[in-house]
Amino acid sequence: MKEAVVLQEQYRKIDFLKIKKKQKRVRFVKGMLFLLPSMILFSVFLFYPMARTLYLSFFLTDNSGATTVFVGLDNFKNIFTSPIFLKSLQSTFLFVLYTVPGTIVISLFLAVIANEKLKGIGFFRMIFSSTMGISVAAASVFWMFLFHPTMGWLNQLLEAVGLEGIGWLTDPKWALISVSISTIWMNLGFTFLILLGGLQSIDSHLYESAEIDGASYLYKLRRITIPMLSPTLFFVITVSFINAFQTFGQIDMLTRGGPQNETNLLVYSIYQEAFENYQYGTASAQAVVLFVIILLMTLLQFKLGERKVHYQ
Amino acid sequence: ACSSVEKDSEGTAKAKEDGESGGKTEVTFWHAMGGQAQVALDEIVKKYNESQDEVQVNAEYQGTYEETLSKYHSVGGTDDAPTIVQVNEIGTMSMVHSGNVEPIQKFIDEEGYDMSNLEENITNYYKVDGKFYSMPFNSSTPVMYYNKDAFKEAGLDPEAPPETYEEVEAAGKAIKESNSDMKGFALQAYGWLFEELLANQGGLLLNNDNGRGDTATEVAFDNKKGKSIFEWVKRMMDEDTFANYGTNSDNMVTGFLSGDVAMFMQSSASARDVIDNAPFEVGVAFIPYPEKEERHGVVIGGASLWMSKGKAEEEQKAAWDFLKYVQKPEVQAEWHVGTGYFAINPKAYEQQVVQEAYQKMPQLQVTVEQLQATKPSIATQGGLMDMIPEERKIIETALETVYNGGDVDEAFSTAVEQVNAAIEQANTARGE
Amino acid sequence: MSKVELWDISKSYDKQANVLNGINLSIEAGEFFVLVGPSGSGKSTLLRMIAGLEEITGGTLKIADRIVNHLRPKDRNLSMVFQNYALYPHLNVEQNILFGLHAKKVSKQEQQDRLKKTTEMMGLSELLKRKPRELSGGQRQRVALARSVVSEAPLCLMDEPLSNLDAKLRAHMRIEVRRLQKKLGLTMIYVTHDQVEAMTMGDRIMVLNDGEIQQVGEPIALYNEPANLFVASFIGSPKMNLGKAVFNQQMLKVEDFLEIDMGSIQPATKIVQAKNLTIGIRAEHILPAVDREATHHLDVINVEQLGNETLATFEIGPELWTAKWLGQWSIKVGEKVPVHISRDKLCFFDTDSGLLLKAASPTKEKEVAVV
Amino acid sequence: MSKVELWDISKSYDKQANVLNGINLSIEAGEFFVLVGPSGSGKSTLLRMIAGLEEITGGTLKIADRIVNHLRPKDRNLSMVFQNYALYPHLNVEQNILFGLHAKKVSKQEQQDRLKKTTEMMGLSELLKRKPRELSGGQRQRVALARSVVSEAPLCLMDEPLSNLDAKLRAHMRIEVRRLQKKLGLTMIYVTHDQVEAMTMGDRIMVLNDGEIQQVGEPIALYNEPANLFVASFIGSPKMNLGKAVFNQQMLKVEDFLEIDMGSIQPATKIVQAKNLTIGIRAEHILPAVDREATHHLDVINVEQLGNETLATFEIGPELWTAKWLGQWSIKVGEKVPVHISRDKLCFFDTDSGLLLKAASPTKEKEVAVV
Amino acid sequence: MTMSSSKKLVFYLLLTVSALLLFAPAIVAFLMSFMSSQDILTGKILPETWTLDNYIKAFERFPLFGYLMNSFIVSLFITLGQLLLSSMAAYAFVFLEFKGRDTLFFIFIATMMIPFEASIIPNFQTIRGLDLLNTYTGLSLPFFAVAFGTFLLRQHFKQIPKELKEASEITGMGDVKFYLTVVLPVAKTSLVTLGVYGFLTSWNMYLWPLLSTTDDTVRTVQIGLKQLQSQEQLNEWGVIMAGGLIVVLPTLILLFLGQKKLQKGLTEGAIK
Ligand SMILES: Nc1ncnc2c1ncn2[C@@H]1O[C@H](COP(=O)(O)OP(=O)(O)OP(=O)(O)O)[C@@H](O)[C@H]1O
Ligand SMILES: Nc1ncnc2c1ncn2[C@@H]1O[C@H](COP(=O)(O)OP(=O)(O)OP(=O)(O)O)[C@@H](O)[C@H]1O
Ligand SMILES: [Mg+2]
Ligand SMILES: [Mg+2]
Repeated sequence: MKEAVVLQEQYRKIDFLKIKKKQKRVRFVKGMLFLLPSMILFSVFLFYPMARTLYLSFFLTDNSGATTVFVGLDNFKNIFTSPIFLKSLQSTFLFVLYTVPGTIVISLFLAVIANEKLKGIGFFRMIFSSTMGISVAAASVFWMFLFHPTMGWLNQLLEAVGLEGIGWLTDPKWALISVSISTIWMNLGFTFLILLGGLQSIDSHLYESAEIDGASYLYKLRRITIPMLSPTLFFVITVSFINAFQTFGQIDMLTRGGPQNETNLLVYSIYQEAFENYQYGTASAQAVVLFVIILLMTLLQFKLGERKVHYQ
Repeated sequence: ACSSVEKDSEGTAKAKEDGESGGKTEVTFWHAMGGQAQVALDEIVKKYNESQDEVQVNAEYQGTYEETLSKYHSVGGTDDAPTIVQVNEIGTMSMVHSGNVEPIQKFIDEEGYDMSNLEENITNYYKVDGKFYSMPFNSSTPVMYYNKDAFKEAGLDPEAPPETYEEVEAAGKAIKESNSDMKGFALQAYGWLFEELLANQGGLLLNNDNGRGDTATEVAFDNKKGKSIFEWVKRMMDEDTFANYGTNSDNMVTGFLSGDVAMFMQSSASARDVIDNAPFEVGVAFIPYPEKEERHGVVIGGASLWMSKGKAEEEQKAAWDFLKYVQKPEVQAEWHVGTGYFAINPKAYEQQVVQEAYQKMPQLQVTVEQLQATKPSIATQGGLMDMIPEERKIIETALETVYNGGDVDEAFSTAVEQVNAAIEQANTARGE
Repeated sequence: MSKVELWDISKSYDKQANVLNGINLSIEAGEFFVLVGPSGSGKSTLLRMIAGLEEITGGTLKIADRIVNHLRPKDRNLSMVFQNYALYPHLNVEQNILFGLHAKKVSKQEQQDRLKKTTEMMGLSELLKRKPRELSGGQRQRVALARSVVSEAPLCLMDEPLSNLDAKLRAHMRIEVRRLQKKLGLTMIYVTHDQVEAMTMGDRIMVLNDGEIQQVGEPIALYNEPANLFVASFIGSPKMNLGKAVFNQQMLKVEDFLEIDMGSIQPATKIVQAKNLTIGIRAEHILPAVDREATHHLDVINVEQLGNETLATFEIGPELWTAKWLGQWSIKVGEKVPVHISRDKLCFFDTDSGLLLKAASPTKEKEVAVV
Repeated sequence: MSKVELWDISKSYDKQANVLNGINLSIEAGEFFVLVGPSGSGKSTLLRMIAGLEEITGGTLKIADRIVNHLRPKDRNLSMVFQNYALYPHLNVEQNILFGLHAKKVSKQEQQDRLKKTTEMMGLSELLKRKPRELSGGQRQRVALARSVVSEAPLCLMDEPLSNLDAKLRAHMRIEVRRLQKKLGLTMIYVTHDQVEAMTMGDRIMVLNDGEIQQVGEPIALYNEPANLFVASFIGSPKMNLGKAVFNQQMLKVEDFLEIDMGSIQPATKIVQAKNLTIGIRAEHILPAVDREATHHLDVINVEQLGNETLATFEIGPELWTAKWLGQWSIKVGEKVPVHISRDKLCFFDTDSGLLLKAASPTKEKEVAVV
Repeated sequence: MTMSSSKKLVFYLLLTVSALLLFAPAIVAFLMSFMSSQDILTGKILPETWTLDNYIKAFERFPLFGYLMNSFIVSLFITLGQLLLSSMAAYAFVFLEFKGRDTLFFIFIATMMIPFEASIIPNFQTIRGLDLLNTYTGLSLPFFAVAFGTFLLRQHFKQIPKELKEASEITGMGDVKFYLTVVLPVAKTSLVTLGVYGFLTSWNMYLWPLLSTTDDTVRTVQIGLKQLQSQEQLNEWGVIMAGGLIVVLPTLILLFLGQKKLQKGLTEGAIK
């Protein structure tokens, strides 16, 4: 009894709330210290430009990007009534729809077959990841030749089997698909490498156990590999999404937005608006819209996705 | 850890100092010439630097025309701006409006320099409100290339290339008949080519005298002249004699060289390469016009050299000296032969090197002839406006629509509407 | 029901030192075979090789009369409990247990039946929806065990499946596992550190040390006639008391300290001939001299009360000997205690080779009068 | 040397059900305190709360007279052995062991000394350069133990640190850990499932069940006077034999099967008053009727030979009772065996509350004549 | 684990076919780099005559070695900067608990959504304002902080068993020490992945190096590549391809080495 009283006194003396607060503060400061370098650079090189972009989106500008006329939301009104911008939105979504699943599925396949312990597997892994080492500009050139309407390998192949050649980059029905194919190819290397890394860090005991249970290859893939890979997959999907929304280089090289604006993806449109047409105002408005779209998609992804992800 | 190379700021400082102490004045020259043109350009600069000991020109590559111009706009008016910058023809108004340039008219006036020894058709373009802002430099126009061997095979006269749209169509049909794998004609979806075809009929691109009298407020081609080009293409499409390479000129040239198409339009600057690389005989011809109209000629394309405002007088003088050097006949002759761009100074064509080259490739001469046959007029002076890049993009989309079976009237009227809207927007942005 | 045969099996991880060496062994179909040995002796390795999870460096492995060296684990038709559980972290308990059955396409109904039976037996019914990371150590181990049991494969490998359970649960599981094995006629290879498990569950025990077989036999045989010093000291808890001994006529002098009268002994026996002799006596054979005459009086240096039994430790020269007496004895450290050591209960080993020379006399087993 | 006090400590993982409930406990400085309890009873949770790895949901925790609820683990000055080892996969054994010392800036020389001492004691000297992945289960556990031991923190928490070791090594480690704890005067909180460890190592034992303290006390007290049915059946192996009983005058009828003559018993005692009675008797108190008179004759339904002892199982109505006899007895399943059950050895519990009514008579402890 | 030879065969088949398909475009480039421009422009698949002219020309066109060196230095800077900053940030997001952590993380992620093209002009002006044009610092600084890297490492750090952190908390190890001695080595593979990625993307950067430099002293190799292309004239594809291959070669070598390292790291630091 007496002890209890003493204890209570002691307990009272320690102001837990205060200590907790202090600890929270210490933890916060520590967290901030770890984040500080990144935060500073982000502020300078990302947030400031972003703020500037937002600011510019309410103005018209002269050729050097200086603001001239305040137009309020007119820039937004304009782009949303512009069929070109709407088309570009649509193309962007389609492009994302083609490339993200395409890239993920193919590179997952590659990662899975390259994850086996076989002789010379290192060579294959290098090949599979090699597209990562090829710059977008170089890769676009490769593909430009493959897509050539008459001499490209693709059409020659089609003609060899008796089919008619396709206007890969000139036919509005095909252009976006063609660009998507080349984009998938360009992204494969990177996605492959990340997924392979994810695969290899799965505890081998799990496979041993499943192997003993007599699980088939596909069953293991479905029940162990994919769920255990989910953090990596989540990462790859999120990043692919964002990257797909921001595709630029290959458009510039392969189609320049054509034919008929079919491949006029948002970032390309922004780039043209800003660097060729010197309409920084509308370009900024488009950039803001793009930002909001990606933000929403990513938020959605985090909300839905991160819950399904299994961390060990 | 970064061993920074502070050359630029130091360089400027040094240039000033040197200017006073009488040493070499440094001139920074930003250009957008890649590939072989860069080789030729570097050669010119090198020779210039060796030719005297007052001025040192540093030529620095800055990417494409667009990249160079964007970058110039972002450093315009600061110490980082170069003394001289190369800007393509459609950037002209953008440069004029930027307020960061020193019109070279100032030096022409001071010195009483005679610009009339330059090719008139070229100077016409770069004269804005009767004033020279920049020094023309690399210029080109489109020409029509054709496959003489294919012409022969189709029973056409390889020495009498088609001149009008209708003749082109007919030739195309003949070629198609003789060789089903070969199309007749290809027109890259490229706004510049549209503008040229328009000018060749004497059509104006923009109102207010092609934007040269006053700022343009809308397009001037909403009539049959503009549309005739679309219709022409459409007719060839219907006859399946038209090859569609979209916006990609490389594909088009490869198609031509490998015998997929018999005629195409492209910059005269490519002439040498096309002739060199073709496994057959290449003909070069004037660009076509509709039968009903008469030929007016072409508008000059390419780029000119601009001088920055706010540089030390010494430096500007030095730059001016270089600009004058660049248009000397000998220099231009080398340039013409080395790259395929025109010589802005007609005297260059009399130079030995040029004559020799013409002997080897008489076709090259056609490009010059076309330019010289051009009737100076507002139409062939070319449109002037800072939203031309946007206009081109819109036209390209319209052309592609037609290439892919779209309706001519609709494509055309949409394009006109869009260009007009763009003009309005650009004018508002400038506060006009 | 699979017979397992090992022919000259060896294993090396680094191509240099062998972890296992010339293992020859035949495990009968339906046998409960227990593997014991010190930590790091290669038990898990052996199990993993049988399962097909480790490459076999040398020798031949036969399961159910087929050579399986080259077969993949899933073709060997067995189940296994891993020492570190190897639960799927992303699946809940139920999914973990049913994982293999799904894979084998067992019908839903059958799956649920087996699941119910097994989880009830293991006391996991309440935890079916939990993820492994929300389980305690013992619960995880039970899930691992359940996963193996539920598969009903004819050959079952278990690597210390009960080590994290409490005594009560362990006793229960011991009986259940054994019952199940009998009922389904499984062949079981079972690694354990627990003496009770080894003695009570196994049809036969194999003692492994440093990758070599020390002895294979029935539990009681190993206990009574350990083939060598290693087995003698390894089997039984507390371990057998050992001491170097020399004959001095009829008297056996242990560690220069304890004298034991051997009575008449044939000088011809190999015991006498052996140059270096080590004797051993089990803790329960050092009796308290209550009803019996005291043969020795020994100094107590430690006493441990286990509740149901008392362990007294004596100093015999440099060695510590332990006596184990049932019940609770009030002995104080420092006391001199009279004990009875019967010469019949001595085991004799050759110190140099470690081999058994003579086991404790085939003691007339104690009997209670049968009514 | 840290005293540890828990005041009304409780813990819940999901804010609903409590895993631990109103734990009040005081562990003396320098005490060896053993925590036992069935799997999932909250032992690890309690340890982790003391270590500061889990948030304390309610109550106050004091270490060395300081309230530490709010302190971070590193400010509590303790060491811990994790149930699943928690070795650093990228460090070799030596680096793993020295990891904490590095952090504490212990001098190089001192580090090496402690390392040498500890690894020798644990038998790890040969493995210093191996990565955890290349170790057997027991070896990993020893590394985890070494890591904690080497830190010499005044408070030491161990979660089943010996569960993967074989009996011999375990006996050795048991002594070493205990010796070290004594020598350094550490306060030790030790979770184990092993009866022998619990009985021999602990100064006191606490029995936990379902997050509630069942009993705290000296090992032998817990054994002899289990506070309730749970402790009775949990402590001791084999577990205490239990059966429902009713008085029929002087005769006690157990499970409607066994009759025990209770002699003269005061009708006033609470034993007789209790409505529902459960009696318990330890396995070693069901004696073979060899020298003694047989009180009962029981059917043997199972016999287990452990070598040093024999376990016989009898059917008592619905219950199974086990007798434990030292040595090897030749009993056959199905025989009727005469046994002696002394009424003094019975424990009485109230079936409803489970509480102990009367412990087995404070048996005169057996003594060997002291010379 | 053993694998039957028929299964092996299937895998090799799959691997080979995939590799061929994947590598075809690169093979095209390889072949083209040995063709005369006539061969290329007339659409040959195999060179009629193999020529090294393209390579010679590519080497003559720009100061290749200087450019390569610059690229190397800049990429190295960026890689190291990214590794440091990302791992620190990821550490905070996984192992430290503080208020607003998730919000902050999302803000980090949000930065990935800002299109580079939209921020390049303000960034150029910032760098110019700091007087860092034409310096390695200016070339690399804006890329030190990347949400991408933080995100990647966070995903991996999250897989590190929490007992490791707990064990070191008990031994009294501070966060910095734990970060340095446990997290970084254990997460070596993902660091290598990020490093390789960071290096390659920096290596392939074009627009920024072009913008933030005005003369050739610190320019990178991608600008050199671009210089091989011309405007309004026909491109010499052979030379461009040759240049492209020369530039790709170091990155491929890096990939190969990284792959090896990755492999080794994986077996050494396996969590279990
Ligand atoms: N992957 C490996 N690489 C190298 N050596 C290893 C590897 N795995 C195990 N070893 C070594 O092989 C020996 C046998 O290991 P094994 O795991 O079979 O022992 P065990 O008998 O199961 O021991 P425990 O009872 O402690 O689990 C040990 O000395 C161990 O250190
Ligand atoms: N993270 C968690 N989330 C939810 N429940 C948990 C979590 N960790 C443990 N539990 C539950 O809390 C209870 C106590 O767990 P604890 O690990 O303390 O048991 P234990 O006494 O150590 O058991 P064992 O002897 O099996 O290790 C168990 O029922 C367990 O399922
Ligand atoms: Mg093992
Ligand atoms: Mg536990």
